[in-house]
Amino acid sequence: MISIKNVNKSFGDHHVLTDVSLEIPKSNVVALIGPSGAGKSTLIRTINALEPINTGEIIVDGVSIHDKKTDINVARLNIGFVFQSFNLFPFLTALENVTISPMKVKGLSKEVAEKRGKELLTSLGLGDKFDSYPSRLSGGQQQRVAIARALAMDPQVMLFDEPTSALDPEMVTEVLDAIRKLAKDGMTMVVVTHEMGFAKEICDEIVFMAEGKIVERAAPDKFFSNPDTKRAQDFLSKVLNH
Amino acid sequence: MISIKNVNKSFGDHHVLTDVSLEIPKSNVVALIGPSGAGKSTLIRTINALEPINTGEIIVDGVSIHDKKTDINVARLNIGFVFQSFNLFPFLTALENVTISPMKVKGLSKEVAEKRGKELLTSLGLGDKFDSYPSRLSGGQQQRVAIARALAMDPQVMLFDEPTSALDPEMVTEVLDAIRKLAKDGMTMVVVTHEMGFAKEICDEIVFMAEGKIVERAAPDKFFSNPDTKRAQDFLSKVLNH
Amino acid sequence: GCSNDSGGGVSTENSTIQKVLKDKKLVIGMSPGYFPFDMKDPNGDFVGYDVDFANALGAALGKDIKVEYKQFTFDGLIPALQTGEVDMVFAGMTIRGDRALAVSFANPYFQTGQAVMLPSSDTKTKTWQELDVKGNKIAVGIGTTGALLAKDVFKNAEVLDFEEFPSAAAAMAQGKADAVVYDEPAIAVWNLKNAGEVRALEGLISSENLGIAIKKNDFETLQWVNSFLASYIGSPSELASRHKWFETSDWLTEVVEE
Amino acid sequence: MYSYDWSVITRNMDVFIDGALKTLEISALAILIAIPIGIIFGMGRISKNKFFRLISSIYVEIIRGVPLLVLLIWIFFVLGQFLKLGSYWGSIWGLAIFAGAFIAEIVRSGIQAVPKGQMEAARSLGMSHAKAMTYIILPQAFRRVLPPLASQFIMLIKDSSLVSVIAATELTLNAKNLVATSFRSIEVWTFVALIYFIMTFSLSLIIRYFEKRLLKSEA
Amino acid sequence: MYSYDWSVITRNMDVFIDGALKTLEISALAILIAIPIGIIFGMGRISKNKFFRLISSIYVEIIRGVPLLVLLIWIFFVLGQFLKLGSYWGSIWGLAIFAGAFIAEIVRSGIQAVPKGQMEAARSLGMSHAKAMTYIILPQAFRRVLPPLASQFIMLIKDSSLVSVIAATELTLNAKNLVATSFRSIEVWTFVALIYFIMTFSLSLIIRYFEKRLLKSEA
Ligand SMILES: Nc1ncnc2c1ncn2[C@@H]1O[C@H](COP(=O)(O)OP(=O)(O)OP(=O)(O)O)[C@@H](O)[C@H]1O
Ligand SMILES: Nc1ncnc2c1ncn2[C@@H]1O[C@H](COP(=O)(O)OP(=O)(O)OP(=O)(O)O)[C@@H](O)[C@H]1O
Ligand SMILES: [Mg+2]
Ligand SMILES: [Mg+2]
Repeated sequence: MISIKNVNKSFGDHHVLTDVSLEIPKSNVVALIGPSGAGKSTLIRTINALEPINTGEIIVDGVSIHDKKTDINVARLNIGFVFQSFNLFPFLTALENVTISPMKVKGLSKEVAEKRGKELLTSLGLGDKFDSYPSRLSGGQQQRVAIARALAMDPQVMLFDEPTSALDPEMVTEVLDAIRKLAKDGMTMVVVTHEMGFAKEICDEIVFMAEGKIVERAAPDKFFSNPDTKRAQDFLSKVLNH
Repeated sequence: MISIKNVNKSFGDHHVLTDVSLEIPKSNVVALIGPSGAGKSTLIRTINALEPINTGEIIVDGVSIHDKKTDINVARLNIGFVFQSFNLFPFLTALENVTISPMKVKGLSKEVAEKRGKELLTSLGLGDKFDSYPSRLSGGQQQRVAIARALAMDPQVMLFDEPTSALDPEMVTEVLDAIRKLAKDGMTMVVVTHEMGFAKEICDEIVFMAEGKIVERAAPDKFFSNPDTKRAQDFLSKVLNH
Repeated sequence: GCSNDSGGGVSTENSTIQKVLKDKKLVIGMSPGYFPFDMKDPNGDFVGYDVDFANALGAALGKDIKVEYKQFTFDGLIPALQTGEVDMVFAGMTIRGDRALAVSFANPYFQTGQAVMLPSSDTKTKTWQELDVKGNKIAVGIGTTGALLAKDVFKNAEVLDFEEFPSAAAAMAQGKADAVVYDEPAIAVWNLKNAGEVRALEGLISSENLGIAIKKNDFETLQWVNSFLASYIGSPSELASRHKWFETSDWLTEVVEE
Repeated sequence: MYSYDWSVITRNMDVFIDGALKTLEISALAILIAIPIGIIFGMGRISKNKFFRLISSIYVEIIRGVPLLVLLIWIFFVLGQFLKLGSYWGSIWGLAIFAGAFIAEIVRSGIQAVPKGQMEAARSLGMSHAKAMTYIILPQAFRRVLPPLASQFIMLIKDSSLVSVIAATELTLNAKNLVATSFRSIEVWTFVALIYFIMTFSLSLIIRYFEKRLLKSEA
Repeated sequence: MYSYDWSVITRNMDVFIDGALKTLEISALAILIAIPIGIIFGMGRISKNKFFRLISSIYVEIIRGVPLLVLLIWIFFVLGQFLKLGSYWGSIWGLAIFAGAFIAEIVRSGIQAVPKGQMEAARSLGMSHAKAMTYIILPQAFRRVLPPLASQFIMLIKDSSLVSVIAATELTLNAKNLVATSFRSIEVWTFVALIYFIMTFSLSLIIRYFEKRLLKSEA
């Protein structure tokens, strides 16, 4: 479903992604973990071309994302993206946040868009928040609206960049539960996360990055019990040992 | 050492602390935990009078903190405070951050203050960062400088308000280690934290707050295995169950 | 140089007269504050000897011609004429060679000169030459002949350019200037109004002719204004106007706030 | 010494009122023209089109680099050569061109103050740059722009005092004329300062009130 | 039609240069007086002393509510009754009092822009409010205040064009006089606009350069 081939990316002099390659089959869930500055955000953002790349190729559902001939606005319909800081539209209600893109991009009628939007919000436990503005919602609720907003475009792939890092601890569960459900439904997903228990539980594969490179790829059990690389061992010892 | 008696506090109409009482003996370490908005920050900030109170009394090392006759600037010398967002002075180097208050408040000479400052920074693993500005330090390093800065006043009591919440996960350990060491040395401490494992390990007592009240106080083992209140059970199930 | 429009045949196409007749509107540029020629009464209406004159001139062009007045600071009048903001300038403007390079003047309609006004507290000064000492300040209206003359003759005293005569006179009243150089009739009126506070120095520094300014080399208009001027000066209405503004002070109560 | 006579104010109240109304009228017309100018050039400053960006920068920098007094005189006497503007429209256009440059900067920074994540979120949902601008960025920029725009209008009321130099009738010119005939400079100028203060201060109180309400409604 | 003669510029270059220097001189003196005024009243606006706060607010609000033109005339003709100021010092004080109110706001917002946590951290270390201000807040406010202060100086250069109305010699008055004798309004005013633009624009380039260096050194 997602095929990343020899991607290189730098900000000016600063090489941030070095020759990154990764295949993610349909319905697979991949956790992207690694220390701060490793390039996790940069990599996941190149998948829907929020970040341009220098060399290499990224193919999602058969479409070469960074090809100049690709209409990126069409390609992105297939790729949902959830940000660490939610990035809800603050002047729109929860429901409007979810319906604006189906209406303005896909040209759905208001009725159709709202019907689907309400379904999505309800399924994410926000059945009573249709008309709430983001500022009236807790962080966990905001992030679930953001997930609904991405799902409203019916993407084949969902990308999450630290979806729970900006949340108060007791709200982490509700967001992780939403992602869990998507995994169960067979959504193809890439999740940047620091929630190791969660990664272990729902992912098909752990991809460990450091300094712009993929250092280790492994099944979750293997990775958390017995990582191959010293770099991953160090990282895990720091993160798990509080 | 710290004695909080019937403290009430409101922001306008909003009652934030309701009749809070708490005794913390010398060398005890107390973890303050609870959901967002419970009043944890407000309570810990009243202990060194960063936040005024409406009624009640707080006595630290025999001094009534909110008494008008108390010179708060003197009382605060006894109470170190570490903020979630570090609040280092950005225009001063790490060493200058640590020495400015001993020099300007206690009137220590530059030599004496720097000698002590260097000791403290070195003991916190920052022996090579004396001349670094905060913007050049990682979050974990910044927070350790902030701890050194507070310790430089030789306080009897240390207060921590979510000292690791603003940190990248792999930097949490280094800050927790620093706090651990203080606990070992017998410092009296109050720590607001969401690091449950850490709280369980080093604290003498867990204080669970919700909606401005202390809902439960217990020894760590008891609290995490078998909390008395429904409120605490709910909270723990959300926070521990990722 | 003005090579484009100097010499050449007399064109009447662009003449101001033709334009006025076509638009049924004559726009006069004026700088109120120049007593008793150009003033604005408390209602905002333009009054004075020049206004009577311009109204008569407008009436001579046709009953249906509307005469409109526009206010400028004195130094803005010639630029306004040059850019066509106004058709003629009636502003007690002194005919000078340098100005005549920029605009054309009709024949003189009034003779006057520059006088010196002093605060009455200054009882010593007898001639303007005594004022020309270092540290003295002479207030003038910017761009007026008084200003040009003062900068010419005062070698040691400092000349202060105010926007118009009343500001200059007010500055002197407050001790910010030691004297004002301005047209004699204006000083005479100010003297009337503020008797006891100011006095005029005897005698004039210069004598000058005032003229109506029109667009440069607009010969048709020039010709016509000169002809009108010849008929107006000395006519009963002109004599009445002259009497009212120069020989009585009754109008002061109409024009000047008491 | 000077003896005060405040009756000059009461007797000529109509002169002051007329002047103040004219001041408001000129300022209002000027801002109505200045706002579209400001929007066009403000968007130009951050446009992807190099030429449009250059033109917009030149306009903004030049106008902001020249005193309004000089600009007004220049527009009136230099531009006036080619366009017959007259005092009234000359002053309105002069003020509008001047304020337009400042509004352009307000618009630019209003757009830039919308967090980057908003554009990214909109784009990630498949919106084109233009759609994201229209449906997501501009509605948010609009709210940010309103308060500084209102302050700009207050500035304009004060700046309009300068059009007295190009003979446009308003409060300051009326005051000058009244001083010229009444010789009561102290009384007249004190009262004129008071009128300006009342106009601008009451407006700024109104703005602050609405700003507070806006802030509340967003919280 | 008007025929251009740009030689009026070259022939009178000394008039322009003198005027520009006088403009810079007046602006520089005015800002030197305005800065202490602004610091005092800016700190007053956030002082705990109610009376000081009230006085500071009145000063700032009134001055910001009145057009500079009116303020200059008022200071010259009304205040001038009691103080013998003259055109030169009258215009410098007028500009300084005017700019002082704006600088007060710059100082106030510079202090308020220092994050609240800085004061809290300083107080938690036992510093008194005064010590925290002196050693922690003001050094940080100072860096924030410099760029807007520099912009205020640029504003002052432009605003100084207004002192021509109270007969203070500077670039605009020199230009008016030159127009009055040469009648070359287009050439003179175009060139004057250019001089102002060069003065202000080159200054703003210098400021931007230093701002960038400041930003870099903080990163
Ligand atoms: N817009 C940018 N301009 C310049 N450098 C950037 C930019 N974005 C990221 N970087 C740099 O690229 C590197 C990788 O950043 P990235 O955000 O991808 O890391 P990350 O693995 O997501 O870290 P974190 O866990 O802190 O989010 C870092 O060194 C960062 O400073
Ligand atoms: N300065 C303030 N003004 C008004 N309300 C405040 C202020 N500070 C805190 N509050 C309110 O007081 C309540 C308690 O806040 P507090 O910050 O103490 O909670 P907390 O337990 O520390 O939560 P968190 O885990 O999110 O830090 C909240 O409802 C908050 O909105
Ligand atoms: Mg990241
Ligand atoms: Mg808190």
